Amino acid sequence: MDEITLEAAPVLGGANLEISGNRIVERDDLAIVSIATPLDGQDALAEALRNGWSLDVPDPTRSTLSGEVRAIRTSPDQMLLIFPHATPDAEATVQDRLAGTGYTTDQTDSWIVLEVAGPDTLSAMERVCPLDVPSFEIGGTGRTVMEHMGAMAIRTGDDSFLLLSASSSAVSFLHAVETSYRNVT
Amino acid sequence: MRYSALRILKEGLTGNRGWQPAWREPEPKPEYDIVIIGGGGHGLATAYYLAKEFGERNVAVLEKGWLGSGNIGRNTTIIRSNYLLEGNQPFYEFSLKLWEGLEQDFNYNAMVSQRGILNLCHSDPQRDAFVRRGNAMRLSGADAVILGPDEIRKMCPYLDHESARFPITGALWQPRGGTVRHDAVAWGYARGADRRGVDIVQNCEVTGFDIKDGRCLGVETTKGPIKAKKVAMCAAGSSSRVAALAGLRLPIESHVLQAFVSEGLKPVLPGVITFGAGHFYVSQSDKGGLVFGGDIDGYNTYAQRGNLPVVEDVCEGGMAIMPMIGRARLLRMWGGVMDMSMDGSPFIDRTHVEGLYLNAGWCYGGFKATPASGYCYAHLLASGQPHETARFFRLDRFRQGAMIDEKGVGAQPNLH
Amino acid sequence: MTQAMRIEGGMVDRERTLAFSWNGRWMTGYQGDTLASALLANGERLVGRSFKYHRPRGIFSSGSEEPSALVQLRDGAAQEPNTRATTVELFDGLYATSQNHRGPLAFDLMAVNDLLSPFLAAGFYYKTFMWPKAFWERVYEPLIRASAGLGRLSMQPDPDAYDHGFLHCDLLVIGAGPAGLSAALAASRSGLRVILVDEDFVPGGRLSAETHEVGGQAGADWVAEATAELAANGNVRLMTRTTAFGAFDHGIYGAIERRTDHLVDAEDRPRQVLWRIYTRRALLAAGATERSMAFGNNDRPGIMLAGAVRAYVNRFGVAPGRRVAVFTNNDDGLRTADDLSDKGIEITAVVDARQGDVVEDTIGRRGIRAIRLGDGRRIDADCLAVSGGWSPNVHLTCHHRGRPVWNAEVVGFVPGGELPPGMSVAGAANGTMTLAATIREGHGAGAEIAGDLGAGGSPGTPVEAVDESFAAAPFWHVTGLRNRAWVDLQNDVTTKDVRQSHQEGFRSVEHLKRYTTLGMATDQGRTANVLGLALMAEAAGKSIEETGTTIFRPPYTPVAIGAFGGRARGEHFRPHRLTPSHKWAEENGADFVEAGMWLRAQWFKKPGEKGWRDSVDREASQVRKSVGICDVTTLGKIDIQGRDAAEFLNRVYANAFLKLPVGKVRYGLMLREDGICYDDGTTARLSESHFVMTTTTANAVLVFRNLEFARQCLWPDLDVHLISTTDGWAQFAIAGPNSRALLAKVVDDLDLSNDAFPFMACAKCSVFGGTPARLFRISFSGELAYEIAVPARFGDSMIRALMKTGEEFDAVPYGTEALGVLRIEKGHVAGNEITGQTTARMLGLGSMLSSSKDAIGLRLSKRDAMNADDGMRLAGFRPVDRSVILTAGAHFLNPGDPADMAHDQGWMTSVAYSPELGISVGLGFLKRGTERMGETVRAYSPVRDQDVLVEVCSPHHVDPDGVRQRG
Amino acid sequence: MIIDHPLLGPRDAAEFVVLGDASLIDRPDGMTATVEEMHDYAYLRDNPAGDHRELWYHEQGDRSWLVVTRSTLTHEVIKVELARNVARAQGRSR
Repeated sequence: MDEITLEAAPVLGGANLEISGNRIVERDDLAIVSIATPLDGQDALAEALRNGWSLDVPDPTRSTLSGEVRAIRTSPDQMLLIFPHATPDAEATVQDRLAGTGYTTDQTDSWIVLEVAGPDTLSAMERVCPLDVPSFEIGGTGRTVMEHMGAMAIRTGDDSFLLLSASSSAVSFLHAVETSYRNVT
Repeated sequence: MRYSALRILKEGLTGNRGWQPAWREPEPKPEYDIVIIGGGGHGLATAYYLAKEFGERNVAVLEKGWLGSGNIGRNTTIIRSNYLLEGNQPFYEFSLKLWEGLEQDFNYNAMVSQRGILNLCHSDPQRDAFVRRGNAMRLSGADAVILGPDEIRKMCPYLDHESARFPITGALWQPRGGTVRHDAVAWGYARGADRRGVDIVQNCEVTGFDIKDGRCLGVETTKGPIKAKKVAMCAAGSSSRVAALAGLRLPIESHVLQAFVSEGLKPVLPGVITFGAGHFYVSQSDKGGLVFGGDIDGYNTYAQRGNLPVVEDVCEGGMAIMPMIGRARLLRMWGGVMDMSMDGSPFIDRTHVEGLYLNAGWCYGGFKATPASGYCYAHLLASGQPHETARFFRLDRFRQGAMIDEKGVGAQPNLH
Repeated sequence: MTQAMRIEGGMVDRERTLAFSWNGRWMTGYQGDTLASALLANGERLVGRSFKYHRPRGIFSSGSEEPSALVQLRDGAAQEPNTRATTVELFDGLYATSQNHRGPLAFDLMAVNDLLSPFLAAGFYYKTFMWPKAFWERVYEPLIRASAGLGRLSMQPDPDAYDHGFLHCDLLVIGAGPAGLSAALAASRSGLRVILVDEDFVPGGRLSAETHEVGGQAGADWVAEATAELAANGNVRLMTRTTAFGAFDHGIYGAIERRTDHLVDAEDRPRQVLWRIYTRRALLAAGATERSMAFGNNDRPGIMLAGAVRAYVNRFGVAPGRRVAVFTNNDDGLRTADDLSDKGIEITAVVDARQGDVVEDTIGRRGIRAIRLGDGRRIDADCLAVSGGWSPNVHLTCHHRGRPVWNAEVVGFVPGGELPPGMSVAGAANGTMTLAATIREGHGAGAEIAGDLGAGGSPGTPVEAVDESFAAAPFWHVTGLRNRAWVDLQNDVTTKDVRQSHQEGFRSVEHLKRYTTLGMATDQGRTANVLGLALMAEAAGKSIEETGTTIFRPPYTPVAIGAFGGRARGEHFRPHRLTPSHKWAEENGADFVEAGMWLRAQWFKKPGEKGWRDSVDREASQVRKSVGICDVTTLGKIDIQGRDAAEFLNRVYANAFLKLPVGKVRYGLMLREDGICYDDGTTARLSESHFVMTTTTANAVLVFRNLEFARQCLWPDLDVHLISTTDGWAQFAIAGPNSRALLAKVVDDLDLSNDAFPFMACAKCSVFGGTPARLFRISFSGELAYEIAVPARFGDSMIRALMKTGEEFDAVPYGTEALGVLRIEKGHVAGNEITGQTTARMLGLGSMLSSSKDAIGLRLSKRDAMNADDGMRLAGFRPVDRSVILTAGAHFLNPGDPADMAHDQGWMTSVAYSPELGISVGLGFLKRGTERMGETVRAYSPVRDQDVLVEVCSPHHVDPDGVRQRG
Repeated sequence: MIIDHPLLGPRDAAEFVVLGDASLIDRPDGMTATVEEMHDYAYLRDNPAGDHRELWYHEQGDRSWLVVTRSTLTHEVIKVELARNVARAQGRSR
C-alpha cells in the first residue's frame, strides 16, 4: 500500500455514443486554463498570447485557433485556453509563456467537454440551445443555459460542435444532449 | 335588496326582471371626510369597514377603471394564515377569521371555501423551518399540522411519490386555508359599502394631491378636485406612482406575477397545494379550472403581462410534483402588478404628510389580507391608532432595522 | 355503420379507411378526416353536453374555435379531456368518448338543470348558499363541485414525453392560408429566413374549405404548388400542426407543434414540442372566425356555422345534413347554399336577415328537426347553417394589451392601437375579407418586410384570384323571443344573462365577462364574444366602439401543461450535481440526500445497522475517537486573484482580511447591505495576489454574483478577478485526532507538525507521490481537522486511496448527518441559523464586525432594532429530562407564561443526538440567551406534540475552549 | 425578452438575473455615510412607470453586469451598457 498513486478518471468514463449516425464523444484529452486580464494589462497579455501561441485575443463571440490551441472569450476580461494536455500541470505550462501578464486558473476539472457531430446535429441543437447556432460561423462561440445547466457551444464544423458544461452535472448534461439527438432521429 | 334563496325563487318565477343594481354610479361630491384612492379589494374593504364598524359614512372610493379591476380580479384566490413572524402571523390570522364570517356579514356569497392548504417540503432543513412556522401559527391561535410522507401519500396519491427529483419529505397543512371567489369579494364589499352610503366612483383617476404646509387637503381627479379631511392611498400595483404625486419615494418596486388557469376539469384537487422545491402552487376552482402560479418574472414592470420563461418554469414545477396534469391544457395566462416591498411585508401607516395615509406593499400576498387590511386601515383612519395586529407594518421600519422578512432575502424586492 | 352522410369530393383519402371508437361503438372514416368530420359522416350529431344546463351539443364549427364538440380522446393514462373533435386528426384505432354527462350521453341526468334554469341565471350563486354558515363546505360546495368541470383527468402521470426547442428567423408568418402563403412566398423569394406555421394539418386555410380558384386552378392545387416552392427553399421552414399561441416581448413567439397526436403510437417520441421562436418580424395571417346570431334555441346539435358546413362538404366530403337551412346576415353565408346545392344537398330555406327575415326558434330535442321563422312558418331542416359574420383573428395583436378597434364595414374588431413591436397583419385577420385582396395584402406585406430587413431578392408577383362578394350587415339577435337564445354555447350564457348583468350594474365589459362567465370557457368565446358585446352595447344604449372589448390573453388556443413543462419531469426536473466520490459512495452503502442540485451522502450504512441513527452515531463517534473522511466538494470555491484581491475581500467580508498572511486561512462573515448575515466560509491566501474563498453549498452562486457586482459596479478599478473552481477540486474533510497521522501518509514532503502547520494554515502540496493538492487546516467538527483538495479527475482515486490508507486508523467515511451532529455539538452555525434573518450579534459573532473599515452591510448593521439588548442570542439547549429527544422548530416560552405569540422567547434552530454526550442537544435563538445560561425554559412544539423543559447552556456542547482543533 | 448585450448581441433574458434599480451602483462610502443615507440607498426606489435604468447580470453568459434602460410600461429596451463603464462614468473607481 505504500505504492498508491492516484489515477485520473474521465468524468463520464470516456463516453462515446452513436445515435443514428451522429456521435457524442467525451473529450478528456483537453486541458482548459482561464486567463484573466489584469486591469490595464490588455496589451501585454495580447502580446504574450501572440508570442506564446500565435493566438489573437478572441472577439467576444468568436474563438481563435492556432494549431490545436483554442482561445475563447468568456467575459470582457477573461478567456479560456483549450488545448490537448494530459497531466494536471496545464496552468503552469500556460503561465510559463504568459510570464505574469495574466492571472491563470486551471479549469480542466471544472468542465466536461462533449464533441458532437453528425447530420442531425443542428436539429438536435434546436432542442437544447437557445442560441442561433445555425447562424454561427465555424469558430463561433456562445455561452448560454441548456436544460438548466450553464453551457458553452463552439462550432467546429458544419455539423459539429464542442459543448462545455460544469463537470459536476456532466451526467445530466450528457443526458440532455443525448435526449436532444434521440428526439430528432 | 337582500339576497337569499327566497329572492332567487321569486325572481326566477318572474323572469329575473326585478334585480336591482348592486351599486349606484354616483358623481363625486366636492368634499368627503375620507377619500380612498383605489377601488380594489383593499380600498373597498376599507370603505366597508369604515362605514360598518367605525361609523364613517361620508366616504368616497375613487377608482380609475372599473371597480375590482386591479389585483383583486387577477390573483389565484388563496386564503391562509401560515406566516412565521410576529409582525405578520397575528394579522393574517385575524384576516382568516374575518374571511370565515364574511359572507353572512356582507350578504354576498364569495364562496369562501376552506378546503385546506398543503405546503410540501423536500428536505430536513425545510421541514425544521415548517415546524417552527407551524408552531408560530399555533401560538397565534391558527391551526397547523405537520404531515409525514405517508400521510401525504394517502391524502394526495397523485403527487409524484416515486421518481421525484426532490422527494416529498413532509408538509405543513393548514385545514382552514382555502380559496375564495376573488371578484365576488370586490363586489360584496362594494355592494356592502354602497348600501351604507359610501360613494364608489368608477372611471375617476387621481391626478394629484392638494398639499399645503405639510397637510393633505384633498385630491385632484379626472372628475375635478375633491376635498377630504383624510386621504387614504390604497392602490397596490400603482402605489409608487400615486405616492410620487405626493412627493413620496417608497421602499417598493412594481413587478408582474403571472397566473394561469386550465380548462375546466372534473374535481381532482381538494385544496391548495404548494411545491417546495420549485415555483408552483395550485388549487381548483368551483368551475373546475386548475388555478396555478409560481414566481414573479423578476423585472420591474407596470405591464400586466409576463413572459415565457416563467410560464415554463411554473409548468415544470407542476409536472414535477403532479405529473397527472400534463394533458390538462392551460387556457389563459395573465399578469398582475405587485407592490414588491423591501422585506416582503406590507405597510399600513401614516405618511409624513398630515392627513395622508398609505396602504401598500402587499407583494403577492394581498388577496388573503383583504379583510384585515381593510379593517386595520379603517381602524387607523378612524381612530388614528394602528390596529393591534397591524402595528408592525410601519413605513419607517427600515430606518429602525425592524424588517419583517419572512424569506430572509433582504432588500431585494424580486426575491420576496 | 357505413358513413351514411359521406358524399363525393373533398381532400380525404378514400383508399385509407380508418376505424375509430366513439362512445364504445366502432365506426370508420378516412385519412384526412377530423374526428368531427368522421362523426358527421357517420350521422352522429349529439356529441356532448353544455357546462351549466347540460343541453345537448353537436358540432358547431370546423376548427379550433369549437365551443361544443369537446370529447375525451384516448383512454387510460393518456386520456385527454376537453379535446375539440374539430381539430383531432383521425387515426386508425382512435378512441374517444363524450364528457360532462351523468348516465348515457343521450339521457344525461344532469339535464334537469335546464328545467331549473330560471333559478340559475347569471350570478345566482353569489346570492344564496350562505345559510347555515357551515353548509357551504359540507353541502352546497360539494354539490357545485360535483357538477363542475367538463372532462376528466386520468389521475395517472401523463405517459407521453414532451420537448421544447428554439428557432430563429427573420420573419414568422402565422397562418398558411392565402395571405400567409403569399407572404411567405414573397419574403422567401426575397431571401429572408422564414418560418410559416399553421395550426391545421394541411396548409391552405379557408382555401381548403371553399371552392375558390387561385391562379387559374383549384385553390388546393395552388396551395400544393406554393408549399412545394417553399419546401424547396432552404431558408423556409413550413410547420403544420403548429399553433403560434402567444406574442411575447421583443419578437419572441410561443408555438406548440403537435408531433404525434395524429399517430396511433408515438414510439417514445415527444408528443408535442413547445417552440420559442425568436423573430425579427412577424406577420399575423390567422384569418377570421365566423360567429353566430342569437335566436330561440340556437344551440341545438345540427346548428352550425355556415363556413363549417362548407368545410365539411368541400374539404371532407361529408354532408352535415340532408335538408339544410341557411340563416345569414352576409353574402358569405349565401355561398353555403350554392356549394351545397352543387353537391346535391337539399336547401330547405335561405333566411337572410338583411331582407328582414329571421329564424325565431328551432325544434328538436337531441338535434334540430325544423326551424320556425319570424313569420311563424315551420320549415324542416336537420342542419341549420348560420353566419352572423366573421371576426378577424386579432388575438395575437392584443397580447401586449393593445386593443382592437371596431370596423363597421367588416362588422368586427380589426387590429388597432399598438401592436406588439415587429408584428404586422395581413388578410382576413386584418379585416381584408376577400380572396384577391388577401393575397395581394399578404404578398405586399412579405415583400415590404423583406425590404425593411434589407433582403435584396425579388419577391415576384402575387398570384391571380378573384374577389368574392362580401356584404355584411350588423344583425345580432332576433327580438321578441319566447325562448332562450344562446350567446356562449359552452358556458350557457344567454341573451337574458347579458341583459341581467347590465341591469345589476355589471356594465363594464370586464364585469360582464366575470359576472356571466361569457367567453371564459375553453373556446375563450371565439364565436361568442362579439355577440355578447353587441348585446351589452344595446342594453347600455351605446355603440360597440364605446362599449369596448375585453383583452385577448395568451394562449390563442389552450396548450397542454405538459408541453410547457417540457423534459423537466421526474428525476430530470433539475440537473443532478454529483461529487467526485459519488460512485465510490454508492458502492459503500451511502444514502444520498438532495442539497440544492447536489446529491450528497448523508450516511454510510454498515451491515447490521438498523436505522440511520446507528450509522450516524457510529460515524460521528469515530470522528471524535479516531478519524473520519467526508466529501465537502459541494462548498462553493471561488478563485480570487489580482493586485487588489486583499482589499476587495476586506470590503466584502464584515471582518478584517487585509492583513491575512500568505499560507493562512481565515473565517469570514458576509453581510448583505442591510446588515444581515447571509453567508460564511473560509478564505485562504495562497499568494500575495491569490486567494481561494469557500462559500456555503447553498449560496455559492449568490455569493459569486454579489462579488461580481461589487467588482464591476461598486469598485470598477480594483484589479481583482473571479472564477469558480467549485467543480474543479475534489475536496475532503479529514477530521479527528488521527487526522494528522493519516495525512502524514498521504501528503508528500510537508511538515504537518502543529508548529509548522498550525490551525488555520494552508499550503499547496502534493499527495501520493506527486498529484497536486491543496491542504487547509480548518475544522467544522471541533476536532483536529484538515481539508485536502485534489483536481476533480483524481477524486474517485483519492477517496479510495484515503480509505485504504486510513484502514490502520479505522477511518470512517461520514456523511452530512454526522457532519451536522459534529457541528451542532461544537456550536458552529450553519444554514438553520444563518437564515438571512439573523445578525452577527444574534449569532454570537458581533465582535467580528469591524468598526474601522467600510464593508458591505456594516453601516446598516448598526441600526437600533438590530442591536436591542433584549434581542435574540444563540444559545445551547439540553433537555432537563435527559432521555428526551429535542425538536428543531420548537418555540421557547418562559415556564408559567401562556403559550401565545406575545410570550414567544425564541426558537430551536438545530438539534442532534450527541453520541459524545449521550443526550439530545440543540442550538437555538433565545431572547437575551447569552445572559441566561443555566435557566430552564419550555421548548414548546405543539405540531410535534412536544412540550418539554430545556436547560440553557453554551452553544459549544463539546470542547468549548477549542483545545482539540488547535492540538 | 431579449437583452441586446453590447458585446454579445441579442440574448434571451432567461440567461440573466435582474437585480433592480441601477441606483444601486451609487453606494455611499460606508465610513462617511449616515445611516439615513445608507437607508435611502438600500431601500428607496423611484420605481417609475416609464423608462427605468436597471441592473441585469449575465449569469449564464459572460458574467457582465449591465445597465439596461427599459420601459416598465412597454418593456421596450432603449439602451444597454456595461455597468462597469457606467460606474466609471459616474466617478466610481477603487
